[in-house]
Amino acid sequence: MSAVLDIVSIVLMTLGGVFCVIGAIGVLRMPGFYTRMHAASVIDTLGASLIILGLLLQSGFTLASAKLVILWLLIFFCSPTASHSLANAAYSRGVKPWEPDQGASSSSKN
Amino acid sequence: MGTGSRSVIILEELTAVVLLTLMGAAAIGIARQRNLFGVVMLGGIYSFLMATVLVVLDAVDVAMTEAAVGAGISTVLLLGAIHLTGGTESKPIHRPWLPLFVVAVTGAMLVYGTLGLPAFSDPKAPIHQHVAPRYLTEGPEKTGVPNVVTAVLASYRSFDTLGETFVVFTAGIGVIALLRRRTPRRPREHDQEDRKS
Amino acid sequence: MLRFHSISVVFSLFAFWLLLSGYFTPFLMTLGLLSSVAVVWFARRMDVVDQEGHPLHLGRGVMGYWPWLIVEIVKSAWTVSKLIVHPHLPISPTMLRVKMSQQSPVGQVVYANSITLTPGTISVAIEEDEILVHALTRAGADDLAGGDMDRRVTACEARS
Amino acid sequence: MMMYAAVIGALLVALCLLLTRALLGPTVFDRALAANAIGTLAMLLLAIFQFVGGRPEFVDLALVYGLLNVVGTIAVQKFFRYGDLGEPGVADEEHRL
Repeated sequence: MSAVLDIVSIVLMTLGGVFCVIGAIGVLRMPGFYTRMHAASVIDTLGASLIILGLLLQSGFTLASAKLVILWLLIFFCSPTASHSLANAAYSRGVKPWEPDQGASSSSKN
Repeated sequence: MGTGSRSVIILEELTAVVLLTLMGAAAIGIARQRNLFGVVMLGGIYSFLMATVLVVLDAVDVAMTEAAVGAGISTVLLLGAIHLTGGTESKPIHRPWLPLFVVAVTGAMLVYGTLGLPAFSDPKAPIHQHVAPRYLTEGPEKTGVPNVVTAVLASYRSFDTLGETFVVFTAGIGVIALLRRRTPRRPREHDQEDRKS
Repeated sequence: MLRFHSISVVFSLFAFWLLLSGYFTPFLMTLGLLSSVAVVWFARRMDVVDQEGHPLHLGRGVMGYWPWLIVEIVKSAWTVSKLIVHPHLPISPTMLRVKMSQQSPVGQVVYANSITLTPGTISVAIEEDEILVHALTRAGADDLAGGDMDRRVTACEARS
Repeated sequence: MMMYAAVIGALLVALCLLLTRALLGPTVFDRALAANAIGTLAMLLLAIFQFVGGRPEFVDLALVYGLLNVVGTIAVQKFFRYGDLGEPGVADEEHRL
Protein backbone atom coordinates (compact mmCIF):
# COMPACT_ATOMS: atom_id res chain seq x y z
CA MET A 1 0.00 0.00 0.00
CA SER A 2 2.69 2.43 1.01
CA ALA A 3 4.75 1.54 -2.06
CA VAL A 4 1.79 2.36 -4.33
CA LEU A 5 1.28 5.63 -2.46
CA ASP A 6 4.97 6.43 -2.87
CA ILE A 7 4.85 5.82 -6.62
CA VAL A 8 1.71 7.90 -7.06
CA SER A 9 3.24 10.75 -5.10
CA ILE A 10 6.50 10.58 -7.07
CA VAL A 11 4.54 10.70 -10.32
CA LEU A 12 2.44 13.64 -9.12
CA MET A 13 5.46 15.61 -7.91
CA THR A 14 7.46 14.94 -11.06
CA LEU A 15 4.50 16.04 -13.17
CA GLY A 16 4.25 19.17 -11.06
CA GLY A 17 7.95 19.80 -11.60
CA VAL A 18 7.49 19.33 -15.35
CA PHE A 19 4.67 21.87 -15.38
CA CYS A 20 6.86 24.30 -13.40
CA VAL A 21 9.58 23.93 -16.03
CA ILE A 22 7.04 24.41 -18.83
CA GLY A 23 5.74 27.55 -17.16
CA ALA A 24 9.28 28.85 -16.74
CA ILE A 25 10.03 28.11 -20.41
CA GLY A 26 6.89 30.04 -21.26
CA VAL A 27 7.96 33.00 -19.15
CA LEU A 28 11.26 33.01 -21.00
CA ARG A 29 9.85 32.36 -24.45
CA MET A 30 6.62 34.32 -24.69
CA PRO A 31 6.74 37.70 -26.39
CA GLY A 32 5.36 40.63 -24.44
CA PHE A 33 4.55 41.12 -20.80
CA TYR A 34 0.92 39.94 -20.64
CA THR A 35 1.56 36.73 -22.52
CA ARG A 36 4.34 35.92 -20.05
CA MET A 37 1.86 36.30 -17.21
CA HIS A 38 -0.24 33.47 -18.67
CA ALA A 39 2.78 31.21 -18.62
CA ALA A 40 3.57 32.15 -15.01
CA SER A 41 0.05 31.24 -13.93
CA VAL A 42 0.69 27.66 -15.08
CA ILE A 43 3.38 27.48 -12.37
CA ASP A 44 1.10 28.97 -9.75
CA THR A 45 -1.82 26.68 -10.44
CA LEU A 46 -1.02 23.29 -11.92
CA GLY A 47 2.66 23.04 -10.97
CA ALA A 48 2.22 24.07 -7.35
CA SER A 49 -0.97 22.04 -6.89
CA LEU A 50 0.51 18.81 -8.20
CA ILE A 51 3.63 19.13 -6.04
CA ILE A 52 1.62 19.92 -2.92
CA LEU A 53 -0.71 16.99 -3.70
CA GLY A 54 2.31 14.72 -3.97
CA LEU A 55 3.66 15.95 -0.64
CA LEU A 56 0.21 15.47 0.91
CA LEU A 57 0.28 11.80 -0.04
CA GLN A 58 3.69 11.56 1.64
CA SER A 59 2.71 13.24 4.87
CA GLY A 60 -0.45 11.25 5.49
CA PHE A 61 -2.93 12.55 8.04
CA THR A 62 -0.84 14.80 10.29
CA LEU A 63 -0.43 18.43 11.25
CA ALA A 64 1.96 18.78 8.30
CA SER A 65 -0.78 17.86 5.85
CA ALA A 66 -3.07 20.50 7.36
CA LYS A 67 -0.29 23.02 6.83
CA LEU A 68 0.13 21.86 3.25
CA VAL A 69 -3.59 22.37 2.63
CA ILE A 70 -3.32 25.89 4.07
CA LEU A 71 -0.31 26.48 1.81
CA TRP A 72 -2.35 25.37 -1.18
CA LEU A 73 -5.24 27.62 -0.18
CA LEU A 74 -2.80 30.50 0.23
CA ILE A 75 -1.49 30.00 -3.29
CA PHE A 76 -5.00 29.77 -4.67
CA PHE A 77 -6.26 32.88 -2.92
CA CYS A 78 -3.21 35.08 -3.22
CA SER A 79 -1.68 34.30 -6.60
CA PRO A 80 -4.61 35.71 -8.62
CA THR A 81 -4.59 38.81 -6.44
CA ALA A 82 -0.90 39.32 -7.06
CA SER A 83 -1.23 38.62 -10.81
CA HIS A 84 -4.18 40.96 -11.16
CA SER A 85 -2.42 43.78 -9.36
CA LEU A 86 0.67 43.21 -11.50
CA ALA A 87 -1.36 43.29 -14.72
CA ASN A 88 -3.31 46.28 -13.51
CA ALA A 89 -0.17 48.20 -12.63
CA ALA A 90 1.38 47.40 -16.01
CA TYR A 91 -1.83 48.43 -17.80
CA SER A 92 -2.12 51.69 -15.91
CA ARG A 93 1.53 52.42 -16.70
CA GLY A 94 0.78 51.97 -20.38
CA VAL A 95 2.48 48.65 -21.14
CA LYS A 96 1.02 47.72 -24.52
CA PRO A 97 -0.08 44.15 -25.20
CA TRP A 98 2.03 42.36 -27.77
CA GLU A 99 0.44 41.78 -31.16
CA PRO A 100 1.62 39.34 -33.81
CA ASP A 101 2.31 41.93 -36.51
CA GLN A 102 3.96 44.44 -34.20
CA GLY A 103 7.24 42.59 -33.83
CA ALA A 104 9.02 41.37 -30.77
CA SER A 105 9.15 44.67 -28.95
CA SER A 106 6.76 45.22 -26.10
CA SER A 107 8.88 47.46 -23.97
CA SER A 108 7.63 50.74 -22.70
CA LYS A 109 8.57 53.17 -20.04
CA ASN A 110 9.27 51.52 -16.75
CA MET B 1 20.61 17.10 8.61
CA GLY B 2 22.87 14.57 10.26
CA THR B 3 20.32 11.77 10.28
CA GLY B 4 20.07 11.58 6.50
CA SER B 5 21.79 9.05 4.33
CA ARG B 6 24.63 9.79 1.93
CA SER B 7 22.31 10.47 -1.02
CA VAL B 8 20.42 13.12 0.91
CA ILE B 9 23.65 14.92 1.66
CA ILE B 10 24.66 14.84 -2.01
CA LEU B 11 21.23 16.13 -3.01
CA GLU B 12 21.46 18.96 -0.51
CA GLU B 13 24.97 19.94 -1.51
CA LEU B 14 24.04 19.94 -5.19
CA THR B 15 21.00 22.11 -4.52
CA ALA B 16 23.04 24.51 -2.40
CA VAL B 17 25.67 24.82 -5.14
CA VAL B 18 23.06 25.51 -7.84
CA LEU B 19 21.29 28.06 -5.66
CA LEU B 20 24.55 29.78 -4.77
CA THR B 21 25.43 30.00 -8.47
CA LEU B 22 22.06 31.56 -9.18
CA MET B 23 22.68 34.00 -6.33
CA GLY B 24 25.98 34.93 -7.93
CA ALA B 25 24.20 35.57 -11.23
CA ALA B 26 21.59 37.69 -9.45
CA ALA B 27 24.33 39.67 -7.68
CA ILE B 28 26.12 40.39 -10.98
CA GLY B 29 22.78 41.45 -12.42
CA ILE B 30 22.26 43.81 -9.49
CA ALA B 31 25.71 45.30 -9.96
CA ARG B 32 25.17 45.88 -13.69
CA GLN B 33 21.65 47.23 -13.36
CA ARG B 34 21.22 51.00 -13.64
CA ASN B 35 17.46 51.02 -13.11
CA LEU B 36 16.92 50.99 -9.35
CA PHE B 37 13.49 49.34 -9.57
CA GLY B 38 15.18 46.46 -11.32
CA VAL B 39 17.75 46.40 -8.52
CA VAL B 40 15.00 46.14 -5.89
CA MET B 41 13.34 43.30 -7.79
CA LEU B 42 16.59 41.39 -8.23
CA GLY B 43 17.38 42.02 -4.57
CA GLY B 44 14.10 40.37 -3.63
CA ILE B 45 14.99 37.39 -5.80
CA TYR B 46 18.42 37.24 -4.15
CA SER B 47 16.81 37.13 -0.72
CA PHE B 48 14.43 34.35 -1.71
CA LEU B 49 17.34 32.28 -3.03
CA MET B 50 19.41 33.05 0.10
CA ALA B 51 16.59 31.93 2.39
CA THR B 52 16.23 28.71 0.40
CA VAL B 53 19.97 28.06 0.77
CA LEU B 54 19.66 28.60 4.52
CA VAL B 55 16.84 26.08 4.71
CA VAL B 56 18.90 23.59 2.75
CA LEU B 57 21.69 24.16 5.30
CA ASP B 58 19.10 23.49 8.03
CA ALA B 59 19.14 26.97 9.56
CA VAL B 60 15.37 27.33 9.62
CA ASP B 61 15.14 30.32 11.96
CA VAL B 62 17.76 32.32 10.05
CA ALA B 63 15.92 31.52 6.83
CA MET B 64 12.73 32.85 8.35
CA THR B 65 14.47 36.09 9.29
CA GLU B 66 16.08 36.39 5.86
CA ALA B 67 12.75 35.90 4.11
CA ALA B 68 10.96 38.37 6.37
CA VAL B 69 13.65 41.06 6.35
CA GLY B 70 15.31 40.57 2.97
CA ALA B 71 12.39 39.77 0.73
CA GLY B 72 9.58 41.40 2.69
CA ILE B 73 10.51 44.52 4.60
CA SER B 74 13.55 45.73 2.69
CA THR B 75 11.74 45.57 -0.67
CA VAL B 76 9.07 47.86 0.71
CA LEU B 77 11.57 50.17 2.41
CA LEU B 78 13.77 50.43 -0.68
CA LEU B 79 10.74 51.30 -2.81
CA GLY B 80 9.88 54.02 -0.33
CA ALA B 81 13.45 55.30 -0.50
CA ILE B 82 13.36 55.28 -4.33
CA HIS B 83 10.19 57.32 -4.20
CA LEU B 84 12.05 59.99 -2.23
CA THR B 85 15.15 59.97 -4.39
CA GLY B 86 15.10 58.83 -8.00
CA GLY B 87 14.61 55.80 -10.17
CA THR B 88 17.96 55.53 -11.92
CA GLU B 89 21.51 55.28 -10.70
CA SER B 90 23.84 57.90 -12.13
CA LYS B 91 26.98 56.74 -13.87
CA PRO B 92 30.02 56.76 -11.58
CA ILE B 93 32.49 59.53 -12.35
CA HIS B 94 35.55 57.31 -12.40
CA ARG B 95 36.04 53.58 -12.68
CA PRO B 96 35.54 51.92 -9.29
CA TRP B 97 38.84 50.03 -9.29
CA LEU B 98 39.83 50.95 -5.72
CA PRO B 99 36.52 49.83 -4.16
CA LEU B 100 36.74 46.63 -6.20
CA PHE B 101 40.24 46.03 -4.85
CA VAL B 102 39.14 46.65 -1.23
CA VAL B 103 36.14 44.37 -1.62
CA ALA B 104 38.22 41.62 -3.26
CA VAL B 105 40.87 41.74 -0.52
CA THR B 106 38.24 41.72 2.24
CA GLY B 107 36.46 38.81 0.61
CA ALA B 108 39.69 36.87 0.23
CA MET B 109 40.52 37.48 3.90
CA LEU B 110 37.08 36.27 4.96
CA VAL B 111 37.44 33.13 2.87
CA TYR B 112 40.91 32.61 4.38
CA GLY B 113 39.34 33.01 7.81
CA THR B 114 36.82 30.27 7.18
CA LEU B 115 39.67 27.83 6.47
CA GLY B 116 40.47 27.84 10.18
CA LEU B 117 36.91 27.00 11.18
CA PRO B 118 35.85 23.43 11.98
CA ALA B 119 34.08 21.61 9.13
CA PHE B 120 30.39 22.28 8.56
CA SER B 121 28.20 20.30 11.01
CA ASP B 122 31.25 18.67 12.60
CA PRO B 123 30.04 17.18 15.90
CA LYS B 124 33.46 17.74 17.52
CA ALA B 125 33.43 21.48 16.83
CA PRO B 126 33.82 23.62 19.97
CA ILE B 127 30.41 25.19 19.50
CA HIS B 128 28.77 21.80 19.95
CA GLN B 129 30.77 21.01 23.11
CA HIS B 130 30.00 23.80 25.57
CA VAL B 131 26.60 25.35 26.06
CA ALA B 132 24.70 23.91 23.11
CA PRO B 133 24.18 20.45 24.67
CA ARG B 134 23.11 22.09 27.91
CA TYR B 135 20.53 24.23 26.15
CA LEU B 136 19.26 21.23 24.24
CA THR B 137 18.99 18.85 27.21
CA GLU B 138 18.09 21.16 30.06
CA GLY B 139 16.35 23.97 28.20
CA PRO B 140 12.83 22.59 28.04
CA GLU B 141 12.69 21.62 31.74
CA LYS B 142 14.41 24.71 33.10
CA THR B 143 12.51 27.29 31.10
CA GLY B 144 9.25 25.52 30.35
CA VAL B 145 9.39 26.71 26.73
CA PRO B 146 8.91 23.87 24.25
CA ASN B 147 10.90 25.42 21.41
CA VAL B 148 14.67 25.53 21.97
CA VAL B 149 15.25 28.63 19.85
CA THR B 150 12.53 30.49 21.71
CA ALA B 151 13.92 29.22 25.02
CA VAL B 152 17.36 30.60 24.22
CA LEU B 153 16.10 33.90 22.84
CA ALA B 154 13.37 34.65 25.34
CA SER B 155 14.69 33.03 28.48
CA TYR B 156 18.48 32.52 28.55
CA ARG B 157 19.18 35.70 26.62
CA SER B 158 16.03 37.63 27.38
CA PHE B 159 17.80 40.89 28.29
CA ASP B 160 19.81 40.66 25.10
CA THR B 161 16.60 40.16 23.13
CA LEU B 162 14.95 43.04 24.96
CA GLY B 163 17.80 45.32 23.93
CA GLU B 164 17.61 44.07 20.37
CA THR B 165 13.90 44.74 20.29
CA PHE B 166 14.53 48.30 21.45
CA VAL B 167 17.10 48.77 18.72
CA VAL B 168 14.80 47.39 16.04
CA PHE B 169 11.88 49.45 17.32
CA THR B 170 13.95 52.62 17.29
CA ALA B 171 15.22 51.84 13.82
CA GLY B 172 11.65 51.27 12.65
CA ILE B 173 10.54 54.62 14.03
CA GLY B 174 13.52 56.27 12.35
CA VAL B 175 12.71 54.68 9.00
CA ILE B 176 9.05 55.64 9.21
CA ALA B 177 10.03 59.19 10.11
CA LEU B 178 12.36 59.35 7.11
CA LEU B 179 10.13 57.71 4.52
CA ARG B 180 6.84 59.22 5.58
CA ARG B 181 5.34 61.34 2.84
CA ARG B 182 2.62 63.95 2.52
CA THR B 183 3.48 65.46 5.86
CA PRO B 184 2.75 69.16 5.94
CA ARG B 185 6.07 69.86 7.64
CA ARG B 186 8.28 68.69 4.78
CA PRO B 187 8.25 71.84 2.60
CA ARG B 188 9.39 73.93 5.57
CA GLU B 189 12.27 71.58 6.24
CA HIS B 190 13.37 71.99 2.65
CA ASP B 191 13.23 75.74 3.03
CA GLN B 192 15.39 75.61 6.12
CA GLU B 193 17.91 73.43 4.35
CA ASP B 194 17.99 75.84 1.44
CA ARG B 195 18.59 78.78 3.71
CA LYS B 196 21.35 76.97 5.53
CA SER B 197 23.21 75.91 2.45
CA MET C 1 -22.85 42.02 13.31
CA LEU C 2 -19.36 43.40 13.74
CA ARG C 3 -19.15 41.79 17.18
CA PHE C 4 -20.05 38.41 15.70
CA HIS C 5 -17.44 38.97 13.04
CA SER C 6 -14.75 39.78 15.56
CA ILE C 7 -15.48 36.57 17.44
CA SER C 8 -15.25 34.51 14.27
CA VAL C 9 -11.98 36.23 13.38
CA VAL C 10 -10.63 35.35 16.85
CA PHE C 11 -11.55 31.74 16.26
CA SER C 12 -9.95 31.57 12.82
CA LEU C 13 -6.79 33.18 14.17
CA PHE C 14 -6.70 30.76 17.07
CA ALA C 15 -7.18 27.82 14.71
CA PHE C 16 -4.28 29.16 12.61
CA TRP C 17 -2.16 29.53 15.75
CA LEU C 18 -2.86 25.92 16.76
CA LEU C 19 -2.00 24.79 13.25
CA LEU C 20 1.33 26.56 13.22
CA SER C 21 2.41 25.79 16.78
CA GLY C 22 1.16 22.24 17.18
CA TYR C 23 1.27 22.53 20.98
CA PHE C 24 -1.81 21.40 22.82
CA THR C 25 -0.90 22.01 26.47
CA PRO C 26 -3.45 24.15 28.36
CA PHE C 27 -0.97 26.91 29.31
CA LEU C 28 0.32 27.47 25.77
CA MET C 29 -3.18 27.24 24.30
CA THR C 30 -4.32 29.95 26.71
CA LEU C 31 -1.44 32.14 25.58
CA GLY C 32 -2.37 31.53 21.95
CA LEU C 33 -6.00 32.41 22.58
CA LEU C 34 -4.97 35.55 24.44
CA SER C 35 -2.73 36.65 21.59
CA SER C 36 -5.49 36.10 19.02
CA VAL C 37 -7.87 38.16 21.14
CA ALA C 38 -5.23 40.87 21.47
CA VAL C 39 -4.67 40.95 17.71
CA VAL C 40 -8.39 41.32 17.00
CA TRP C 41 -8.68 43.98 19.69
CA PHE C 42 -5.86 45.96 18.11
CA ALA C 43 -7.38 45.46 14.68
CA ARG C 44 -10.74 46.76 15.88
CA ARG C 45 -9.09 49.79 17.41
CA MET C 46 -7.36 50.36 14.08
CA ASP C 47 -10.72 49.87 12.35
CA VAL C 48 -9.51 47.20 9.94
CA VAL C 49 -11.99 44.43 10.80
CA ASP C 50 -14.65 44.40 8.15
CA GLN C 51 -17.03 42.13 6.32
CA GLU C 52 -14.92 41.98 3.17
CA GLY C 53 -11.78 40.64 4.79
CA HIS C 54 -13.65 37.77 6.30
CA PRO C 55 -16.53 36.81 4.00
CA LEU C 56 -18.30 34.21 6.11
CA HIS C 57 -21.54 34.58 4.20
CA LEU C 58 -20.07 33.14 1.01
CA GLY C 59 -19.21 29.79 2.60
CA ARG C 60 -21.89 27.48 1.25
CA GLY C 61 -22.18 28.77 -2.29
CA VAL C 62 -18.45 28.58 -2.94
CA MET C 63 -18.26 24.89 -2.06
CA GLY C 64 -20.26 23.96 -5.15
CA TYR C 65 -18.30 26.32 -7.39
CA TRP C 66 -14.79 25.18 -6.51
CA PRO C 67 -14.76 21.68 -8.06
CA TRP C 68 -15.92 23.13 -11.37
CA LEU C 69 -13.29 25.85 -11.18
CA ILE C 70 -10.52 23.35 -10.45
CA VAL C 71 -11.47 21.21 -13.44
CA GLU C 72 -11.55 24.36 -15.56
CA ILE C 73 -8.08 25.41 -14.29
CA VAL C 74 -6.57 22.02 -15.08
CA LYS C 75 -8.06 22.04 -18.58
CA SER C 76 -6.83 25.52 -19.45
CA ALA C 77 -3.42 24.96 -17.83
CA TRP C 78 -3.03 21.95 -20.10
CA THR C 79 -3.98 24.05 -23.13
CA VAL C 80 -1.51 26.78 -22.20
CA SER C 81 1.26 24.25 -21.58
CA LYS C 82 0.71 22.77 -25.02
CA LEU C 83 0.94 26.26 -26.52
CA ILE C 84 4.20 26.94 -24.68
CA VAL C 85 5.98 23.83 -25.89
CA HIS C 86 4.62 24.18 -29.42
CA PRO C 87 7.56 25.04 -31.70
CA HIS C 88 5.74 27.87 -33.49
CA LEU C 89 4.12 29.39 -30.39
CA PRO C 90 0.64 29.70 -31.98
CA ILE C 91 -0.74 32.43 -29.75
CA SER C 92 -3.22 35.16 -30.69
CA PRO C 93 -3.40 37.51 -27.72
CA THR C 94 -6.56 39.56 -27.44
CA MET C 95 -7.97 42.15 -25.09
CA LEU C 96 -11.69 41.94 -24.49
CA ARG C 97 -14.32 43.33 -22.18
CA VAL C 98 -16.53 40.90 -20.27
CA LYS C 99 -19.81 41.81 -18.63
CA MET C 100 -20.19 41.01 -14.93
CA SER C 101 -23.65 40.09 -13.69
CA GLN C 102 -22.67 39.91 -10.01
CA GLN C 103 -24.20 42.40 -7.62
CA SER C 104 -21.90 42.41 -4.60
CA PRO C 105 -18.23 43.47 -4.66
CA VAL C 106 -17.26 40.09 -3.20
CA GLY C 107 -19.00 38.28 -6.06
CA GLN C 108 -17.20 40.48 -8.58
CA VAL C 109 -13.88 39.77 -6.89
CA VAL C 110 -14.60 36.03 -7.01
CA TYR C 111 -15.33 36.30 -10.74
CA ALA C 112 -12.29 38.43 -11.53
CA ASN C 113 -10.03 36.18 -9.48
CA SER C 114 -11.43 33.08 -11.17
CA ILE C 115 -10.60 34.62 -14.53
CA THR C 116 -7.05 35.35 -13.38
CA LEU C 117 -6.60 31.96 -11.76
CA THR C 118 -7.45 30.19 -15.00
CA PRO C 119 -4.28 30.14 -17.08
CA GLY C 120 -4.78 31.81 -20.44
CA THR C 121 -6.95 34.65 -19.17
CA ILE C 122 -6.05 37.53 -16.86
CA SER C 123 -8.32 40.25 -15.57
CA VAL C 124 -6.42 43.46 -16.16
CA ALA C 125 -8.81 46.16 -14.97
CA ILE C 126 -12.32 46.51 -13.62
CA GLU C 127 -14.51 49.28 -15.03
CA GLU C 128 -18.06 49.70 -13.72
CA ASP C 129 -19.67 46.34 -14.53
CA GLU C 130 -17.11 45.15 -17.06
CA ILE C 131 -13.79 43.41 -16.69
CA LEU C 132 -10.97 44.10 -19.11
CA VAL C 133 -9.47 40.69 -19.81
CA HIS C 134 -6.30 39.74 -21.62
CA ALA C 135 -6.57 36.31 -23.23
CA LEU C 136 -3.70 34.31 -24.64
CA THR C 137 -5.68 32.90 -27.56
CA ARG C 138 -8.76 33.89 -29.52
CA ALA C 139 -10.37 30.57 -28.53
CA GLY C 140 -9.88 31.26 -24.82
CA ALA C 141 -11.39 34.71 -25.27
CA ASP C 142 -14.44 33.25 -27.02
CA ASP C 143 -14.81 30.69 -24.23
CA LEU C 144 -14.90 33.42 -21.63
CA ALA C 145 -17.24 35.61 -23.66
CA GLY C 146 -19.68 32.68 -23.68
CA GLY C 147 -20.36 33.61 -20.06
CA ASP C 148 -20.44 30.16 -18.47
CA MET C 149 -18.15 31.19 -15.60
CA ASP C 150 -20.08 34.40 -15.06
CA ARG C 151 -23.36 32.48 -14.69
CA ARG C 152 -21.82 30.03 -12.23
CA VAL C 153 -20.34 32.74 -10.02
CA THR C 154 -23.67 34.60 -9.98
CA ALA C 155 -25.45 31.37 -9.10
CA CYS C 156 -23.05 30.71 -6.24
CA GLU C 157 -23.52 34.28 -5.05
CA ALA C 158 -27.29 33.83 -5.09
CA ARG C 159 -27.17 30.52 -3.26
CA SER C 160 -25.26 31.85 -0.29
CA MET D 1 14.74 9.83 -0.22
CA MET D 2 16.06 10.07 -3.77
CA MET D 3 12.46 10.20 -4.92
CA TYR D 4 12.56 13.93 -4.38
CA ALA D 5 15.59 14.35 -6.62
CA ALA D 6 13.58 14.61 -9.86
CA VAL D 7 11.22 17.31 -8.63
CA ILE D 8 14.04 19.27 -6.96
CA GLY D 9 16.01 19.15 -10.20
CA ALA D 10 12.98 20.35 -12.18
CA LEU D 11 12.42 23.22 -9.77
CA LEU D 12 16.07 24.25 -9.99
CA VAL D 13 15.90 24.27 -13.80
CA ALA D 14 12.75 26.39 -13.63
CA LEU D 15 14.53 28.74 -11.20
CA CYS D 16 17.39 29.18 -13.67
CA LEU D 17 14.97 30.02 -16.51
CA LEU D 18 13.03 32.50 -14.42
CA LEU D 19 16.21 34.17 -13.21
CA THR D 20 17.22 34.59 -16.85
CA ARG D 21 13.95 36.37 -17.50
CA ALA D 22 14.49 38.55 -14.43
CA LEU D 23 17.95 39.50 -15.65
CA LEU D 24 16.78 40.14 -19.22
CA GLY D 25 13.86 42.36 -18.31
CA PRO D 26 13.01 44.30 -20.43
CA THR D 27 10.38 46.12 -18.35
CA VAL D 28 10.36 46.27 -14.60
CA PHE D 29 7.06 44.38 -14.64
CA ASP D 30 8.75 41.41 -16.29
CA ARG D 31 11.23 41.39 -13.43
CA ALA D 32 8.46 41.62 -10.87
CA LEU D 33 6.65 38.75 -12.57
CA ALA D 34 9.79 36.63 -12.49
CA ALA D 35 10.38 37.56 -8.84
CA ASN D 36 6.86 36.50 -7.94
CA ALA D 37 7.23 33.19 -9.77
CA ILE D 38 10.62 32.60 -8.13
CA GLY D 39 8.96 33.22 -4.77
CA THR D 40 6.38 30.54 -5.55
CA LEU D 41 9.07 28.09 -6.64
CA ALA D 42 11.18 28.84 -3.55
CA MET D 43 8.11 28.14 -1.44
CA LEU D 44 7.63 24.76 -3.08
CA LEU D 45 11.34 24.00 -2.74
CA LEU D 46 11.18 24.81 0.97
CA ALA D 47 8.18 22.56 1.49
CA ILE D 48 9.95 19.71 -0.30
CA PHE D 49 13.16 20.20 1.67
CA GLN D 50 11.31 19.92 4.95
CA PHE D 51 10.24 16.48 3.74
CA VAL D 52 13.73 15.55 2.57
CA GLY D 53 15.06 16.43 6.01
CA GLY D 54 12.36 14.31 7.59
CA ARG D 55 10.72 17.14 9.52
CA PRO D 56 7.51 17.83 7.62
CA GLU D 57 6.05 19.84 10.49
CA PHE D 58 8.24 22.79 9.50
CA VAL D 59 6.15 23.48 6.40
CA ASP D 60 4.92 26.66 8.09
CA LEU D 61 8.15 28.28 6.99
CA ALA D 62 6.90 27.91 3.43
CA LEU D 63 3.63 29.47 4.54
CA VAL D 64 5.39 32.54 5.91
CA TYR D 65 7.30 32.70 2.66
CA GLY D 66 4.14 32.66 0.61
CA LEU D 67 2.62 35.46 2.65
CA LEU D 68 5.76 37.58 2.26
CA ASN D 69 5.83 36.93 -1.45
CA VAL D 70 2.32 38.29 -1.81
CA VAL D 71 3.03 41.28 0.43
CA GLY D 72 6.13 42.12 -1.61
CA THR D 73 4.36 41.80 -4.95
CA ILE D 74 1.39 43.87 -3.84
CA ALA D 75 3.70 46.55 -2.45
CA VAL D 76 5.62 46.73 -5.73
CA GLN D 77 2.41 46.90 -7.74
CA LYS D 78 0.88 49.51 -5.51
CA PHE D 79 4.00 51.57 -5.91
CA PHE D 80 3.85 51.43 -9.69
CA ARG D 81 0.12 51.94 -9.81
CA TYR D 82 0.08 55.02 -7.63
CA GLY D 83 3.75 56.00 -7.51
CA ASP D 84 3.52 55.72 -3.77
CA LEU D 85 3.18 53.08 -1.08
CA GLY D 86 0.43 55.18 0.41
CA GLU D 87 -1.11 55.24 3.81
CA PRO D 88 -4.59 53.82 4.14
CA GLY D 89 -7.19 56.50 4.49
CA VAL D 90 -5.08 59.27 3.01
CA ALA D 91 -5.84 58.80 -0.67
CA ASP D 92 -9.29 57.44 -1.51
CA GLU D 93 -8.21 56.04 -4.86
CA GLU D 94 -6.19 53.36 -3.08
CA HIS D 95 -9.31 51.51 -2.05
CA ARG D 96 -10.00 50.59 -5.63
CA LEU D 97 -7.10 48.20 -5.88
